[in-house]
Amino acid sequence: MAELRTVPGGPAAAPVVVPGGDRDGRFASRMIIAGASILSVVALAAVFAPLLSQWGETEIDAANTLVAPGGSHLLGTDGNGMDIWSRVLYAARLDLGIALAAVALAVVVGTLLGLVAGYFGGWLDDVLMRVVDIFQSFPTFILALAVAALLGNGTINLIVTIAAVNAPAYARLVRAEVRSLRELPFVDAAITSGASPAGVLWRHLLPNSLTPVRVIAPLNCGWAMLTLAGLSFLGLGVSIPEAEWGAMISLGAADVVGGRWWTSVPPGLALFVCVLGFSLLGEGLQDRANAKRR
Amino acid sequence: MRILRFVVRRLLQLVPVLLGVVVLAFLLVRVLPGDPVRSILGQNATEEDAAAARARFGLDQSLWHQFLDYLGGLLTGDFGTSIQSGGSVGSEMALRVGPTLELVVISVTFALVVATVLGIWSAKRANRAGDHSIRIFALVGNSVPEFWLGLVLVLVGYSILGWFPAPNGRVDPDTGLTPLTGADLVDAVLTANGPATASAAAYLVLPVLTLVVGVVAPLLRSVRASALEVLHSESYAAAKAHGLRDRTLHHGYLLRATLVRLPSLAALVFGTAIGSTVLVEYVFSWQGFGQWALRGLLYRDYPVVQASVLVIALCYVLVFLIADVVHAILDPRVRL
Amino acid sequence: MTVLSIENLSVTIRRPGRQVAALSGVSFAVRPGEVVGLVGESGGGKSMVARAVVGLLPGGSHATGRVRLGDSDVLRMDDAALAAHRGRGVAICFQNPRGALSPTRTIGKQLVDRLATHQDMSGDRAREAARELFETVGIRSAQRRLDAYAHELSGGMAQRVMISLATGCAPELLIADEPTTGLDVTLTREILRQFRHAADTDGRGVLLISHDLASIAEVCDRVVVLYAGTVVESGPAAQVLREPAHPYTRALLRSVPDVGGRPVVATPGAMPLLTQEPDNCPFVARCAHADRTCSTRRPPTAPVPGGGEWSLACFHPQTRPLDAGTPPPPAAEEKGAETGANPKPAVLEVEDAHVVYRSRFGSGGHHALRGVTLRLAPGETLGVVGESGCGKSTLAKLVMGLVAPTSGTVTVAGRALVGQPGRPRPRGRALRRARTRAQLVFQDPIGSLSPRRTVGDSIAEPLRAAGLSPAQREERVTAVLDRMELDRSILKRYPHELSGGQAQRVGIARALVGEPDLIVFDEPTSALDVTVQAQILDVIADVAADADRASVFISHDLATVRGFADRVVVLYLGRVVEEGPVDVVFDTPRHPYTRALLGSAPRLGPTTGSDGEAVELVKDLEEADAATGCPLAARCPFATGRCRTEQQELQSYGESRAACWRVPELPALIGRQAVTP
Amino acid sequence: ADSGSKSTDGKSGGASAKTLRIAVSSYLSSWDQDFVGFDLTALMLYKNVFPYLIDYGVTNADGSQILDTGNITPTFAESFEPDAEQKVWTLKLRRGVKFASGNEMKAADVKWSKDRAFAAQANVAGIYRTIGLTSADQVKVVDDYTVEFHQAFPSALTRQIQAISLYVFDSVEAKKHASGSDPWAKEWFAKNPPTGGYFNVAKATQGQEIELSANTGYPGPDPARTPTIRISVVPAASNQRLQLQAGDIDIALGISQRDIQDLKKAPGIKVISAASNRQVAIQMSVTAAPFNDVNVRRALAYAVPYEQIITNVYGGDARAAKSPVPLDMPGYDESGYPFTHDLDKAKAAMAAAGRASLDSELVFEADNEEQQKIAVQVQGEAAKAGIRLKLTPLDPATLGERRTKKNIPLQITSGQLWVDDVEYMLATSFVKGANLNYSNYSNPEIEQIYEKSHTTVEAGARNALWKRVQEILAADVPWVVICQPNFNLPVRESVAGWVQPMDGLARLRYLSASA
Ligand SMILES: Nc1ncnc2c1ncn2[C@@H]1O[C@H](COP(=O)(O)OP(=O)(O)OP(=O)(O)O)[C@@H](O)[C@H]1O
Ligand SMILES: Nc1ncnc2c1ncn2[C@@H]1O[C@H](COP(=O)(O)OP(=O)(O)OP(=O)(O)O)[C@@H](O)[C@H]1O
Ligand SMILES: [Mg+2]
Ligand SMILES: [Mg+2]
Ligand code: NI
Repeated sequence: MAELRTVPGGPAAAPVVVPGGDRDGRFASRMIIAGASILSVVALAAVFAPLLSQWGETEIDAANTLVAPGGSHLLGTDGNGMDIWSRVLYAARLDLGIALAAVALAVVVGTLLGLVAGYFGGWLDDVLMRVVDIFQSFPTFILALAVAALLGNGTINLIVTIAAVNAPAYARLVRAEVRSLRELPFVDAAITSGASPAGVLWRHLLPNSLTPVRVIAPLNCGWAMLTLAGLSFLGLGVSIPEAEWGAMISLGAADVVGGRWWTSVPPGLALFVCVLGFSLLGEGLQDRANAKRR
Repeated sequence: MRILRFVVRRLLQLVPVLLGVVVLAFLLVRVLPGDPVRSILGQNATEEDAAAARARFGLDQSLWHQFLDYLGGLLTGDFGTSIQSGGSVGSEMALRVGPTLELVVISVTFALVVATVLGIWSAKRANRAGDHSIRIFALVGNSVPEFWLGLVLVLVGYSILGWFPAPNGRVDPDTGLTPLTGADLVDAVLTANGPATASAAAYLVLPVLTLVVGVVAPLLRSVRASALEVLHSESYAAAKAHGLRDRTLHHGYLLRATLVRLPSLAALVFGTAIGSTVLVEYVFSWQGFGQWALRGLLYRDYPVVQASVLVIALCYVLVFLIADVVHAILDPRVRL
Repeated sequence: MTVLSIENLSVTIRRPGRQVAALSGVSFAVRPGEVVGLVGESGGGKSMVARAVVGLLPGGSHATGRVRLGDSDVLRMDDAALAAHRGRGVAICFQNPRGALSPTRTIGKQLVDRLATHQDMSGDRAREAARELFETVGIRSAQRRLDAYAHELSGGMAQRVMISLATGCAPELLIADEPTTGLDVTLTREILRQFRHAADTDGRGVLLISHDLASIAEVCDRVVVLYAGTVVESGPAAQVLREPAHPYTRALLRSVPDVGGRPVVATPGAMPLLTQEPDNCPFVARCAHADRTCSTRRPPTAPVPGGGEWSLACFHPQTRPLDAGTPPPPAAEEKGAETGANPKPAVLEVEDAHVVYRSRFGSGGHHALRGVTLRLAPGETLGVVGESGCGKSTLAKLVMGLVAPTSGTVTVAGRALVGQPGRPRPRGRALRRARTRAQLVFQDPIGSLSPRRTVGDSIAEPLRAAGLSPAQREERVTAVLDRMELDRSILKRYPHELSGGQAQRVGIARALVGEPDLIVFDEPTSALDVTVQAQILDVIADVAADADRASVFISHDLATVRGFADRVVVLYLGRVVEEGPVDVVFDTPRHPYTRALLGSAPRLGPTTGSDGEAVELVKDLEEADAATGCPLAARCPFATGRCRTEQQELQSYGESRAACWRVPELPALIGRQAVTP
Repeated sequence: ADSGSKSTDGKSGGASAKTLRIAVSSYLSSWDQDFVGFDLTALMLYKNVFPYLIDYGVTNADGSQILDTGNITPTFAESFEPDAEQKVWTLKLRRGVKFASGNEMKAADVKWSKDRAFAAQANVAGIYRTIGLTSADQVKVVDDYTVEFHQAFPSALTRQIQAISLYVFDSVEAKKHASGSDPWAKEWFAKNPPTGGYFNVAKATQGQEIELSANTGYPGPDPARTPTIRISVVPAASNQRLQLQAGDIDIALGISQRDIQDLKKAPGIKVISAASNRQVAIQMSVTAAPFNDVNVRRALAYAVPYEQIITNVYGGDARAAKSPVPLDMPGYDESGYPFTHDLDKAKAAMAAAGRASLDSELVFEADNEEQQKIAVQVQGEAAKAGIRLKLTPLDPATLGERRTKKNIPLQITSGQLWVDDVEYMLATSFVKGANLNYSNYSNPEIEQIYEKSHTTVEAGARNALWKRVQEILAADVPWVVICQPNFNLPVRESVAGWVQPMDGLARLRYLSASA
């Protein structure tokens, strides 16, 4: 439907112009562009970290611990004498990597579950969805702690944990999508064309049910990063002393009180900017999807 | 009553879920490495001492036996005995659930109100400066780690400005609050304790703010999108084209239709908020449920972990149930 | 005196990267107590006119000209004036009534809102007035309905509510934007009468928008024909419809099938999407009479000599009556004789099939088909007609094996496509092969194509199941594309990039590519635009004529079936109420329901298809429930106690069979009904 | 300067002489000292709310008051003396000691408390084994105010052991809450301390705050100086710091090392410093590869950056340690201790072990910032010597389990011996099967010396033994001793009377605050 606009007055001969319309989606595009550029910058920083900093990720400058920004340490050093700037750069690798991998894993697992449950329905659906319920109602941090305690701290486990927390949402999303798609004629068309159930699932339902997933996933990446930071804050993050923003923030957070802002503000900003990038991207995509639905 | 039937049916559906949670939690804590009794025995304990302690907590029994005992206890409302404190888990938990629920409920409610007001405001001004800034603000808030925000709020609100009480608890002990539910503000109001009410409210401000900032963005986004959809819907256009007054339009045609989709998201947000209070509790010395559960897990206090998982799961599923009911009430199209 | 007078209205919508000239110099007027029809193809700008009148032009619109309502120009009103003008001055009934009603507010409250705003009523008085208004538009048990929500209403009911909302504003001008799309014939007539009523009794001006000239012809005083945002012809309804002067109006009329058996003549091409006001005749590309002038100059609007208000924008006005010169359809006997002489093994056999949709929770369910028996030989085309919800799609699904019969059997080319009571369940590759023997063409052409697969993929789907190699597939696909007159480049496109007509051609191509024994068309044209509909009907007629293939053609519209079906069955609430050779059924309908359907079918000009007077059904479909006995009993004006208790079986009456024991008495009964309504 | 003390609580602000506010990091796990509860907050509170019959005296060292572990004096007891054979110890109770309930402390309370400890088979029961007390029958009531402890063998450590174990519960009160299924009233103890120490628990809000009030029923020396002490739980160290700076608390027990350095300069705050006997070390498993090779152990001992750790982790506030025997302990001898930070020697030792590099994990306590930083520093330097370490923080339960299984190759330990004696050190840390012997270390000669030390009482002779012990340990290197961090406690300037606890458990009775 139309935008509800009243038509402004004016001389009879001149055309009457209804404002708006031209801005539709421009903000969404801007958000998408802004988000994507932020993320590309972060990704570039991650890739070229060694070129952008003279210190290594865990290199200790023992003579200079907790020095303020400036001098040979662009953003100062932390309590271990490690260079903040280079750690902030290197951390992008882990943070981006874990967030993306975790969300990817969650998407894959959740989508598969959702597809199967939504398509076959019946008892299989009931059972799968109850399992999803169980996982979803299981508290995040306890799940994370359990995985960490079970498998030890490590990148893979963090990915598994964060994926486990997120997968149920995708399963629900995809299931709901599949259930509504299943009622659409194109599925009947595929069946009457002799497609096998697997074929229907794989070639017809899967590609179409991914639309909402595509929109949610970026938002979810941002959220995954925050979860990762939270886990680090609880000491369940990446293995020490690998650089990870959340871990750096949680180590340095208490320093702010003492005026040593540089140990936690730079990683905090990096995390913030990166999450914001994902959020902008996700929100932009969602806007666009909503606009399309309208 | 159809609603009642629906609720009963949903409650029945919860049984397998909760049972699953119980089983999963039970197994999970037991496969975790770590010995629950070692930490209560001291350094000089021998293997026999440890065995005796295990026997005290029934940990020497077969897994089945332990599980059936535990299940039997649950059915009679007995959550077992904490290994760390030796006290009843049920009563300890009762002390801890109130404060956390109070925090989360107030935060989510507040976030919902803010999201609704701002979301609709924003949608009505879609693609104008005000709309853009609100959305960006929400996104920014959403992108800050909660514990970090909490620390900064403490630094600013307490240390620098001195507007808020020290982050050392939930209510000033000098106000002599009599605990009833554990939720201090509620207790203070119930016991008509003026100073305690003021104090509890003051203590709530910063943690609530922290949580609200963390959760408001998705709610706002959803309200705004729904409101936009309604504003662009044929039905709204029809009402507008029939020349209805703005007030009528707002209350009769926009508000309810906009809020229809909010409950399930609110439930989801509630769930994540419960999950993330553990951090906020730490920062604000809130001593709620999250910290208790975390400690239980760190020390492998099996009954505590099991109970906390179960209670969180219960909250979660109940909130979802409530959300569904609210949705059904808001949306006449929902078939129960 | 006019209520509405539009003068030289042009609207251009400018968006970044695209521009649409939605209206170009439109002028016409509506007088009080007059019903003006605004007709034309989709995208012609009909709704845009309506929006301009209520001041709801889309963002980015640039409008020139005037839209006068009384003394003031809607385009130049300020907010306050607009607010006063909307509702009281003009009220719109929207195209999709169920969507235009707020889903979360009871319809009673919605009406009361209008009454409160425009007629200063409140409280009980408003509710009382609301109830009365509901009754005037023909809503039964209005008191109860006040508390209903939009989703609880059927399409017809929703449209009535919409009309009551619009009239509740007490407007001077009532606009109805395609008020009857999606309704079946009996309802359409009923709804359109409401507008005539509003004009006649309340003296409102009524602007009735429709893509379907035929259906509104009856109620309009005058019609305005829009094409590509321009008024090509306007004038008194009777004149314009009987002897349309503009080639486009003629094309439009000839695209509409007629129960009388007048053939559909398709006009090739599609309406152009203008980016700016045209400087030639917009119809030039599709016009058989076009010459150089037409493509260089825009024809001015001029009165037709001696036509009174009749005016026209064409350099080559046509004067002959519409039907002259079009040859009668090829004799249907030829086909019938063929099937009669040569009894081949049946392609489709449906034996006493029942379908019950179980409700998800609890017992009970919806009995969608009750004891349907069909038999179809190769080369035969069966038409299936019936109103919305009677089970036509269910029958299609049943034939295709998409739903399993609750009892009874269905076989296609001797094989079962789905588990059936008392038979082994077919499985695996064999089942998939068997499925490709029967193909379905869907009502929603775009929705039946997988949105994220290319057209080429979709068409080749049945071939994939048959296990053909990619090369073979490609060969077959190109062959079928040629037959559908589709360009090769379409193979790489995605469904949303197709027009409705193209998509339906693709759908038919997919059905054809595996060379099935049976093709079922489930309302293949009802979602399409009028002229496109005619083109697709052409294609289908061609496909249905294939000698070694059987077809089932499902439609709610009797007229479309008549063109190429050999036999026709009439469904009512899941039962076959009448069956027989198409011409026999249409010319001498037996069952009261068939008579009612034929009676309410819109008709152009003087041609009357069937004998005698029509039957008027007494209630809306949703209020009729099929208990025991004749399903029509609740709506049939001739129902007796026996009808209500006794199950009706098909009996032969001449060449056709009908399930009504009163068939012999009917002509007499109808005569009486006509005298005492 | 003291601008922060406006604060919300007018009452405590005004009467700050009466009330002292202390912040701790966690709430105690339980009030039941026998059956459960083994965290530091709990132990500290026990020391103050339960009557310990004998305790350390106070002495002055380098200008600060410290607990004198060499001088154990009766407090709630009149006397605690052995017989000639040093096997039977007679405890005479002080008369007129009142529990919180008003009941007087009697011999029956002592008996019941010890019976309970033996029944629990936990903390105290374990410790008593070292002095030959293994069953409840060995504790005999003589009269209402006299109890005898009959040890299986004489021990030089009896006083030391009893100083940490001889606490008494209000048995009259406790028995009211006992039942057939719960004869020791465990359920009740968990929440309700039957106190009678220097302080009673006035109010305890689970998880949040504990209010202690001075026990007026204590007639002995050194009664509590502050009538009310409030202990509030503030988990975040930075919050403790902010509250201390704002004057909302007087003492912060859970503040991080870095904040302490800052607070030294903060107005209104003083940092009480004292040398401590807390020792930080890395224990290496001598029975599992790769640290079963003494050369590898040496390599690590040379690779650890001692000074760097002292500067970076402790801000210079630690003493370098040159022997596994803690500094200040009688018998300490650093002559002949070879290990300093020397990467060349480390590499040489690696070469001697025939390895260019190796991988191992370094375990430390999760959530322990100090250990984590040490681990990082060690990791950095060890890598230069070819020892690649994976840092593994473990939660308490996992750490406890792995320690009992003795399968940790390298772990950071830190702690202080409750008894300031090398014999006790050997008993707990270096003899086969000792509880703190996470290295799994055993050396026949050390075992011999340990046996011999039971009967060697003369100080010179003992010191000779200890010198030999230190030589052997320097050769075997089961531990890398890192340093002995000083004790630091930031308090408001108004706080006085802090006595540095050598066992790490604050004695609150000495504290006072001027208004
Ligand atoms: N909001 C809009 N933005 C841009 N173009 C529009 C908008 N609404 C309509 N148009 C364009 O204006 C032209 C006229 O559209 P309009 O809706 O008036 O057609 P219509 O005759 O009502 O068709 P239909 O039968 O499909 O309702 C079309 O070409 C359409 O694409
Ligand atoms: N999956 C289903 N579950 C339950 N009821 C159904 C289902 N599909 C159709 N029905 C009901 O069965 C009846 C017949 O439906 P069907 O779709 O066959 O009607 P139709 O004649 O094709 O109508 P239309 O002209 O609207 O397409 C309707 O009342 C419909 O509500
Ligand atoms: Mg339209
Ligand atoms: Mg249908
Ligand atoms: Ni729109």
